[in-house]
Amino acid sequence: MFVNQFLFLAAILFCIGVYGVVARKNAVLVLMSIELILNSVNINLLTFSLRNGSTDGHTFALYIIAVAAAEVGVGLGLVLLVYRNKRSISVDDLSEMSG
Amino acid sequence: MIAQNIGFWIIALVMIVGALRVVTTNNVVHAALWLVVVLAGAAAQYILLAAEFVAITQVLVYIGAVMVLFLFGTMLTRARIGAESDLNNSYKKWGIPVAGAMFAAMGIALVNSFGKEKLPDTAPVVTTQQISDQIFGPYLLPFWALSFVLLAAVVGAIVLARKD
Amino acid sequence: MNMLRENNWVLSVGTFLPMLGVVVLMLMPKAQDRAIKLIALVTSIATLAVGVYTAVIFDYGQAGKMQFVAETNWISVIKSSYFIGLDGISLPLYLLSMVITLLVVIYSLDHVPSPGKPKAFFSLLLVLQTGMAGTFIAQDLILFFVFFELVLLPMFFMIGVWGGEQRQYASIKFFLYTMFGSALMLVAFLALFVKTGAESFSIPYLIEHGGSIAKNVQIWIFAGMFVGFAVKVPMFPFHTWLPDAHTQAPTQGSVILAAILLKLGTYGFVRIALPILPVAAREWAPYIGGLAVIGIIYGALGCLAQTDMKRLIAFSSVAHMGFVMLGISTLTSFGINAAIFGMVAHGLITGMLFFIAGSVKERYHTLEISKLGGMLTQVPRLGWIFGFCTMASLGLPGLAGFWGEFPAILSAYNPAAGLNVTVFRVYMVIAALGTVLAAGYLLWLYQRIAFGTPKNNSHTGDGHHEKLQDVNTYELLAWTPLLIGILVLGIMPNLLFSVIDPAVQATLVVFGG
Amino acid sequence: MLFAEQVLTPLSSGWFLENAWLIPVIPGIAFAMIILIGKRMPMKGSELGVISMLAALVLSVGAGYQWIQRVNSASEEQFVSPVIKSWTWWQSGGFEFGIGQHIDGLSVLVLLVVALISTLVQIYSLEYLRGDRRYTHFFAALTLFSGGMLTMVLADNMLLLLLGWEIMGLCSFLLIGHWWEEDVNSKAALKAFLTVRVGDVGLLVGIIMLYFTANDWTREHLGVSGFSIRGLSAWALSGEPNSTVIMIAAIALFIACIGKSGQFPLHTWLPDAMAGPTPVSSLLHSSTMVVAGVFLVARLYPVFFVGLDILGDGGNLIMIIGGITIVISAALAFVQDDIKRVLAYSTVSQLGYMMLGLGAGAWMPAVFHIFTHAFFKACLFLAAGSISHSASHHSFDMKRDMGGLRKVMPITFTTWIISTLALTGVFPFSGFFSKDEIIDNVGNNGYGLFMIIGLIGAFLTAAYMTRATYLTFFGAPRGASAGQSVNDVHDHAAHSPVAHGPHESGALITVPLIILATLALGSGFLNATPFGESWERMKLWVEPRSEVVVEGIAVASESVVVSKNYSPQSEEGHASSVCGSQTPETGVCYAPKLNHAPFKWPKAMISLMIVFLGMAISWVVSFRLYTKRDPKFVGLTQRVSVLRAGHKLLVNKYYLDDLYEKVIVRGIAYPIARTAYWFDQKVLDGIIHAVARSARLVSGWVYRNIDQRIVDGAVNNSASATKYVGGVVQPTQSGKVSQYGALLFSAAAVAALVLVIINT
Repeated sequence: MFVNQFLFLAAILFCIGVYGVVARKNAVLVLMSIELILNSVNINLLTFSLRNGSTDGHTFALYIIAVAAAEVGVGLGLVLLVYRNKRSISVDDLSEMSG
Repeated sequence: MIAQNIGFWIIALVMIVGALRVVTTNNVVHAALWLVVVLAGAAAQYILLAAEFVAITQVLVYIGAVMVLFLFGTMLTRARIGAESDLNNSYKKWGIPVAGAMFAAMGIALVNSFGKEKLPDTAPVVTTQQISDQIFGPYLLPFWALSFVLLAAVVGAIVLARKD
Repeated sequence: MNMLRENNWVLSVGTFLPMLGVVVLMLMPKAQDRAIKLIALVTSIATLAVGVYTAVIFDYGQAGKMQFVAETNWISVIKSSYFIGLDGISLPLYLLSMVITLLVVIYSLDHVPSPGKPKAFFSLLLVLQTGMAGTFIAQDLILFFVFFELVLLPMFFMIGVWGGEQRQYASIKFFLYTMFGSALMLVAFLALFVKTGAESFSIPYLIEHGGSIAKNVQIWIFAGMFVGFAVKVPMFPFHTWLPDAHTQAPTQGSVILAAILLKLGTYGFVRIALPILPVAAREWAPYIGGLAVIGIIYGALGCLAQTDMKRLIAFSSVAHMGFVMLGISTLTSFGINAAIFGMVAHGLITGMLFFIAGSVKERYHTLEISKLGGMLTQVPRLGWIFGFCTMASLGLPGLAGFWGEFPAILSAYNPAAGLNVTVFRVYMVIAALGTVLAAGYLLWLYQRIAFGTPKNNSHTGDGHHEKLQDVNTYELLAWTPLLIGILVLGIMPNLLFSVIDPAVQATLVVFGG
Repeated sequence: MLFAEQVLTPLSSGWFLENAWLIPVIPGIAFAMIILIGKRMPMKGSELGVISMLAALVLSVGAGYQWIQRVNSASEEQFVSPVIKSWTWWQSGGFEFGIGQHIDGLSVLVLLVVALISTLVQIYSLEYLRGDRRYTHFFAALTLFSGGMLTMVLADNMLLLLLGWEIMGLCSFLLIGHWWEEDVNSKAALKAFLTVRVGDVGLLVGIIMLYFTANDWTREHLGVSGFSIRGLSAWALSGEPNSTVIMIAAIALFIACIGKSGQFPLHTWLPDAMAGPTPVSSLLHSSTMVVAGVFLVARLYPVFFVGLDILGDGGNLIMIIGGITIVISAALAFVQDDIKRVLAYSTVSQLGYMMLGLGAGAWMPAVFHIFTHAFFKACLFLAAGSISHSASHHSFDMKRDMGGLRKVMPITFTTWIISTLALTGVFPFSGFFSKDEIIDNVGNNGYGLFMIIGLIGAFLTAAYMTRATYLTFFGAPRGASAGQSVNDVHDHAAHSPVAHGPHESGALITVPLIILATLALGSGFLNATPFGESWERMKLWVEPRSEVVVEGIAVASESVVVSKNYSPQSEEGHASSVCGSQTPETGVCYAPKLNHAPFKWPKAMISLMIVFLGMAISWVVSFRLYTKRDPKFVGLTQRVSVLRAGHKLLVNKYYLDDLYEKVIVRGIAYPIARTAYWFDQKVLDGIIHAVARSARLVSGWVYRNIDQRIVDGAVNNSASATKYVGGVVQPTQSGKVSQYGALLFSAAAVAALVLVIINT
């Protein structure tokens, strides 16, 4: 197996995730896209871990999973809060900042 | 090796299709389910990469916990269970060029850096013990930090979601 | 680099005298119109007097060397010093800046653009003068940069406050554009500083040690400087700020912009970029030359498409500065001589054209070419002066414009050793074609504006009842020196060449002769 | 001051030759004076112009006389060196540019012609333009115009020549557009200037190429720069130059001559230039401006000779262009109704003869044709002006406003006829001795085809001139000439106080006409080949006699001693093949060896027959067509399809004007220029705007999130400036996450690409 086949898979997932983040309106979908990105990172970490014969990648992959979980938790909490206040979870509506 | 390769390509194909559906489907619930497919595929890839423990964690945490969270989030925000028309925003036209540019950058870098380099054929499966030695050894500090992050997230999520 | 240190106070005095004027102006009450104008006039005359004195005591036998050198510590933390000097390249430009400022002040005595505020206007003019003169004498990169930037601010306000309808857009565009260039330039300067051992920012020192930098590093540093200077010149494709700035700026702003500010960029090339980074310059030269000839043709085409007189003149600057850059890109002393002559000539001629455009606007209340016509019957003197400048601008032999253009084309036939001869000969032919286009757009402009019968439009009344005033005294006072300069330099180009030449030769020593 | 004078011990010189540089200076000064004080002079500045021209004429005559003496003082076959003086004009970057005079037979010849005709034209203009609203300006421009030509004629180097050349261009712009209130006139002026300017690119390129390729050689051998005409001539014949380079340079220079001398395909400006006042047309078409191109070829003849392989097998560019020009412009003259346009096309055609002659190695006849043509063409134009001034109410339309004028204007008629006969080349009028000689020499040098073209040209010339003469002076008076009042839109000059009916012009007009007609009649005898060697004075005086000039040892010294028998020492052997009569073993050679056709009466008779035939046919046709209105002829061009097509082609001037104006000029001025401008505004500016917009977004974000939240508490009050910026960018600040995401990732992508590119 080539190193690159994994890395390219990760790259493709990453880019799809980027597309999702940019193009999606629904906050939940944006969060899902972010998950895609995080997963692609994990694939990279584990690939390099195998290539270099070390276990550091595994450790970090686990950390990332944990962080992702936390992020989803907080993110969805935010989404709920927004929904409660604005009756919408479209990120386009979240433009309080422009005057 | 060949079997593994075939496995990789099939799973990779499924993942890519799944990921594309996640970002293109018009139904939030479907998106979540497609995400499950991708995450499961990722777990399978981890196994191919000799990372059983991570794969299992992935299944447990992601497919178990995170997906449930997503589905709950979807329902609590009263998204319609079914197709919706305007899930995409006006920046959709930006998405493809940006993603394409990033892919180009990464692709060039990857080809230049790794070319035809191969992964070691026989790699010992990383045991859970090795991982725990790592976590509680050299990477203890990040682990603590992560613990605080999780704690903060829990507290934060509660605070945010509480009705008052 | 040899230096002469006698009389080294003159430069500082000449440069900072206008600042003194600014201080006095600041203390004046706003309402004292006449006093304010008087002070500005006196200050600029005094400045020019110092400048003339400088030119008189300048040792022409040693025009290749830095003279009146003064050096004291300034910001010792970063090893930057207050280090100034003047040689044959700087002298004409230094003087030109003073002359132009004085003439602009004279012109402004009668023509403070709306919304008035003469106090602020004249203060800015004088600040501008300090910045311009300082840039031409600075021998330390940081000092150069400070002066270079000092010019920017008054110009920004001049366009932004006294400009036309779209002045905000134009001024911000101008400001950001040049700031962007300067930022890269500053980075390049810092890189240069670090790469030569973080010893000094002085230009002579850097010329001595610049050659030791590795080639690829030189190329990157040069790139930074290139963008910084090219924006100022402006070279294609960094020129788009120019038409807007010119069109919107008040007449005085346009004149100074065309006559002096554009020269800061080309001067930077000659003074800093080429001698310090000779290897990189050689690598870059064909590209610079290419952009220069594109600029020549492109500027001319831009001119042909214009419907606004002032914008047309602005585009013609792009073409003319293309000739200047073509001369520089040959890296021969002849080419650079031509370039510097071209700078001065362009300063006089295009400055003059902008003055005329200002006066036309004042009389006809429009610069739309289609609405103008028959200038020669209504205001014959203005028309003939305009014709004279048109001829000078299109490079008629015997007038100053020719000696900037023709030698630049000539020099492209034989670029410096190591440059691709074929490429430059192609440039030469293209540039020569550019002269036809130049004749085309300028004469076409002239034909449409000056010839024919006056157009009856609402602004000029019926054309018969309202008598338009021909060139008045202030205009005549402000213009005559420029017109004489154009003629004299055209007939006796050696006046200028003999001063520049030794300095250029000295500058090009790094290229090995 | 570098002062290099060539003194040839046995050759005589004189004050007029040594100080010939004064000749162009005088009109220059006069120009400045007319501009400055002309309006306050009693005759509004015109006297200054006339006086300066008279002075130039006197000096030219003196120079001519002393030149003849100089030639006579030389022994047979001795090289008569030109009188050269030069001073440094400016130097820079190791280059030196001179200013100076170069007088030889050619210069003197053209000098005389220019000075004489300028003087006559100015005198003529005193009357013709009396009362014009820009009388002073007219004389200023006219004087400067002559000054430009004189500068060019006397120039010792290419740069000075260019100066004169361009001054002429400028003045032609001013003079053609003299009545610029009308759009047609100012457009014609613009067209003239631009067309010539297109050719000037060739001049620039040619000068530059010659300079760089010749400079080393000329410095080494002659101690002059590569701009020097003398140096370039010698260099071209030295066998040194690379044949490709000199060919390209010669072609480039010739393009300039095409533009200036109105050769095909850049001849279209010349007829339009008729928009100027008639004296201007006369001056422009006879001795200045258009002759400049021919002069340049004659002046730098060695360069063209070597570069274009003159006398080589087959034709060369100059001949071909000249030949084409002769025929096509002569054909165009048939469809013109405007008398001045007929003459204009005739000029183009005659210039074609000169070019043909030069191209075929007939240097002397071609130069002689410059001389004779100047007189009769100036005379014809002035006669046309006289008609319009006194008979036809400023109209030049032959069909509408002329006819039957031979009785009312006897002097004008006589001079016209003499000049016409000279132009058509009837023995013994001057044109015969020059034009016939050209045709003869062309044939003699082996270019049979071109000789036939020349004869066809002669036939056509005779025919169209007969037609014009018939329409103007014979038949019944029409229009204004018949005394009808015309709504005269062309009435620029105020009406002369004389009566309104057709009448003979005043003395100021007729005297120049008579002088010119006399010269048109007699000047041919100066080189009357039919009468034997002793009559060929021009050949003796003007043609560079021998070519062998060997350098003195002291090249660097100020005076270069030139002597015939000096022992040579260099080795440019194979230059001798083109060099003059005495084959030089070595040395410097200034002119190529040329043959002269022996004059034979039978040949001359043939061409005379052709001319008479042309006249006769044309006369009959004109009589039938215009007077009898013979139905066989009237409308013939409409009935026969071939003729119709030909007529249409001619009326539309071969569509060349359409090509230039509608296709090329419009193409550049409209679509291309617009596209360039569009590119500028949309693409380049678009990029800038996009950058600015994203920069504003980023700055807005920074402002909101960092500045406002973190820093603002402390510096709230000092932030008014920033607030302004914020205010400007506020509306574009969307606050949308997706947009920020897009920017973030695109920035990351760009950064990544940059890194990748740098590292590979």
